[in-house]
Amino acid sequence: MNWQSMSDFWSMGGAGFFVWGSYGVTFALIALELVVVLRRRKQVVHRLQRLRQAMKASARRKEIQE
Amino acid sequence: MLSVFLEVLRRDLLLAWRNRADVLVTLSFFTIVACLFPFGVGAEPNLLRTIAPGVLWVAALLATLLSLHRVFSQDHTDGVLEQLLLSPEPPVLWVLAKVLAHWLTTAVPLVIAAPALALLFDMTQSATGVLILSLLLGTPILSLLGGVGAALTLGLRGGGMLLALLVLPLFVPILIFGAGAVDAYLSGTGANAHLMLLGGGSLAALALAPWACAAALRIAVE
Amino acid sequence: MESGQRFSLFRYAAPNVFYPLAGRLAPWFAAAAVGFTLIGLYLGFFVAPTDAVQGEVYRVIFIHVPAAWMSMFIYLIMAFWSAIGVVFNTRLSAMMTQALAPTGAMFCFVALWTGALWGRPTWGAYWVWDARLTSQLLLLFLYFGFMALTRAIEDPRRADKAGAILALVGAVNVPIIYFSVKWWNTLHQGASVSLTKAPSMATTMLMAMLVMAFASWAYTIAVVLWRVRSLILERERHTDWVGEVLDARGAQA
Amino acid sequence: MKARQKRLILVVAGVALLGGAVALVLSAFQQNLVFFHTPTEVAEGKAPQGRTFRIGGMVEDGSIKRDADGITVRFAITDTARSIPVAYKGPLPDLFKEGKGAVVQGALGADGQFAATEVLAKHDENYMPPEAQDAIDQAHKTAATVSQ
Repeated sequence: MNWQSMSDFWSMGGAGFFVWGSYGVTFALIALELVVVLRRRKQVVHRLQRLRQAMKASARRKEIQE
Repeated sequence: MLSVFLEVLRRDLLLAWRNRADVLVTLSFFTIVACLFPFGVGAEPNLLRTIAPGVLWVAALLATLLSLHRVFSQDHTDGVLEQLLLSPEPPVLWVLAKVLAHWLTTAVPLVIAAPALALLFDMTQSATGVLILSLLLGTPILSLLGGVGAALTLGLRGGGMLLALLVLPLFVPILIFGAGAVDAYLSGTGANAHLMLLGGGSLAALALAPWACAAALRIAVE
Repeated sequence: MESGQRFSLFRYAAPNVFYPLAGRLAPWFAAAAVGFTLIGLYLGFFVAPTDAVQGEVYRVIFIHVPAAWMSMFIYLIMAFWSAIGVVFNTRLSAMMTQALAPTGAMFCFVALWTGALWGRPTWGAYWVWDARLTSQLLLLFLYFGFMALTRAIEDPRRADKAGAILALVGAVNVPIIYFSVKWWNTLHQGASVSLTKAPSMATTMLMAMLVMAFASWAYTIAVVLWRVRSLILERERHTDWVGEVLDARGAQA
Repeated sequence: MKARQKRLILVVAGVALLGGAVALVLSAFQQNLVFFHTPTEVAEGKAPQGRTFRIGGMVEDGSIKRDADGITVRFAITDTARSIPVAYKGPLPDLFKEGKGAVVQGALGADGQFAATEVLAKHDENYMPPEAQDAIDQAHKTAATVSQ
C-alpha cells in the first residue's frame, strides 16, 4: 500500500494539483461526452418519432378524405 | 490534352489581369503583415535579422491563404466549373492549370517583392537569395494544398475561416523547411537539405494534390 | 445490398444490419471500459510504486499515454474508414469516420492537458515546443478542421465525401508534420528542453498503463457505436426499417 | 486519344513525380544532417571540420577557466568517456555549472578545440537531455564491456 491516510492519498506527495487536475478534467470530459452523445440520441429518436407520427396522421387524413 | 491545360491557364491569367487589383491587395497584405513585426518586437537590427526568414514566410503563408478563395469561387458561381467537369478531359489537367495560374499570380509577385522586404529586415544579400529560392520551391506546395482546401470549402458558409483551419496545420512543414533553409544557411550548415526537401514536397504535392482537388471539386458541384 | 450474400463483411456494412448489432455490442464495451478503468486505477494508484525520480506525479502517465495513443490511433482509423468509403462507396464508413472524430479530438485534448500538468512539475514548464507536443497540437487542429468541415456542409452525402478526402489528405500529412516538427525541434530548441524517452518501466506501472489503454479502447468503441447509431437513424430516417425501429421504441415507452 | 489513355499518361506522370520526390527527399538525408554529436564521436573524428554542429554532455568538474581578457571562457564537455575542450566568448546562462548538462553550438577548430558560438544549459534539475543521457549511457556501456 502506497498511502498512509486519505489526506496522504489526496496530496499525492505534493503533486495533488497536477495529478488530480489531470484525472479530474479527463473524467469530466468523458462524462460530458457521454451526456452529449446520449442526449443527442434521445433527441434524434424523439424528433424522428414525432416526424413519423405526423406523417402517419397526414396519411390517415388523406385516407379519410378519399 | 495540352490544349485544355493551356486554354484554362490562359483564361485564368486573363481573368487575373482583369482583376489585377486583387493581386495588388494580396501583395500589400504581404508587405503590411511583414512590416507589423518590427512594431511588435522592436526594431533592433540583430533581432530583425534573426526573425526575418520566419516573418516573411508567415506573411507569405497568410497572403496565399487570403488569395486561395479566388482559385475556384468565380468559376463555381458562373457555372464554368460544371462545364469543365462535364468535359471529357481528365479534371486533373485543368485543375493543375488553375493552380498554376494561382501560383503565377500570387506566389510569383510575393517572391518578387520579398527582396525589398528582406532589405527592411537587414538581411544579407546571400541570405535573401536563399530565402527567394526557398519561396520559389515551397510556394507551389502552398498553392497545391491550398487548392484542395479551397475545393473542399467551395460555396460553404464561413468558408474563409474554415479554409484557414483546414489548411494552416498542413502548411506547418513548409514553414519549417522554408524558414529553416535560411537559418541553416546562416548557421553554416548549408541550405541544401532544406531546399531539397521543399523541392521533393513540391513534386509530391504536384503528383497527389490535383487528384484530391479534382475529387473535392466533383463533390462540391454535385 | 446485393453483394451482401457473397461477402459477409459487407452485410454488416449495411446500416439496417449494423444498427441493431451496434446497439447490442455497445453496452458490453461500456461495461468493459468501466471494468478496465477500475482495475487500471487500482493498479495505478495502489499497486504501482512511487517513481524513484519523479515521485507521485508520474501517475498522470496512466491517462496521458493511453490518451495520446488513442488520439493517434483514432485518426488512423478515420483515415482507414475514409479509404474504405472512397473505394467501396459504403455509407456506413463515412458515418463511422464522423462518429470517431469527436472522441479522437477529446483524447487529443486530454493528452495535451495532462501533458501540460505533468510537464510543469517535471520540466518546470506547462508547455515546451517539443516535437511530440507540437505535433499533438497540430493533430488537434486536424480533428477540429475535420469536424468543422463535415458540420459546415449541409448535404450529408457531400459532407461524407469531403470529410473522407480531408481525412486522407490529413493522414498523408501527419507523418510529414511529425517529421518536420521533430527536425525543427532538434535544430532550434536544442537539447536544452525536451522530453525524456519513456524510461524502462516497472512491470506494475506498465500493467496499469496497458489496462488503462484497454479501457480507453473499450470506451472509444462504446461511445462511437452509440454515436453512430444516432447518425444512422438520422441518415436513414426515410427507410422502412427505421420506421419499424421507431414504432418499436414508441410501443415500449 | 481516348480518355483512358489520357488518364494513364497522367498516372504515369504522377508516379514519375513521386519518384522524383522520393529521390530528392532521400538525397536530402544524404547531406550530413546530424547536428548533434557526443564528445566521444567528436574525439573519434566523426564530427565535421569547420561546420556548425552541437555537442551535448556534461561540463567537466573543475574545468571552467576564464582567460585574462575576462570574456573568453574555457571548459571541457564530457560524456564521462571522452571530453572535448571548448572555448566560448560571451555571457553564460545562469544554469551553466560544472557537473551539469549543457549543449554547445559551434565549430571544431583544426587544433581540436571547439569554438562555441552558443551555450545552452540544462533546463532543470530532474531532467537530462535525452541525447546527453544516451551519450552517457553509451559511454558507461563501453566502459563496462572494456572492464569485462
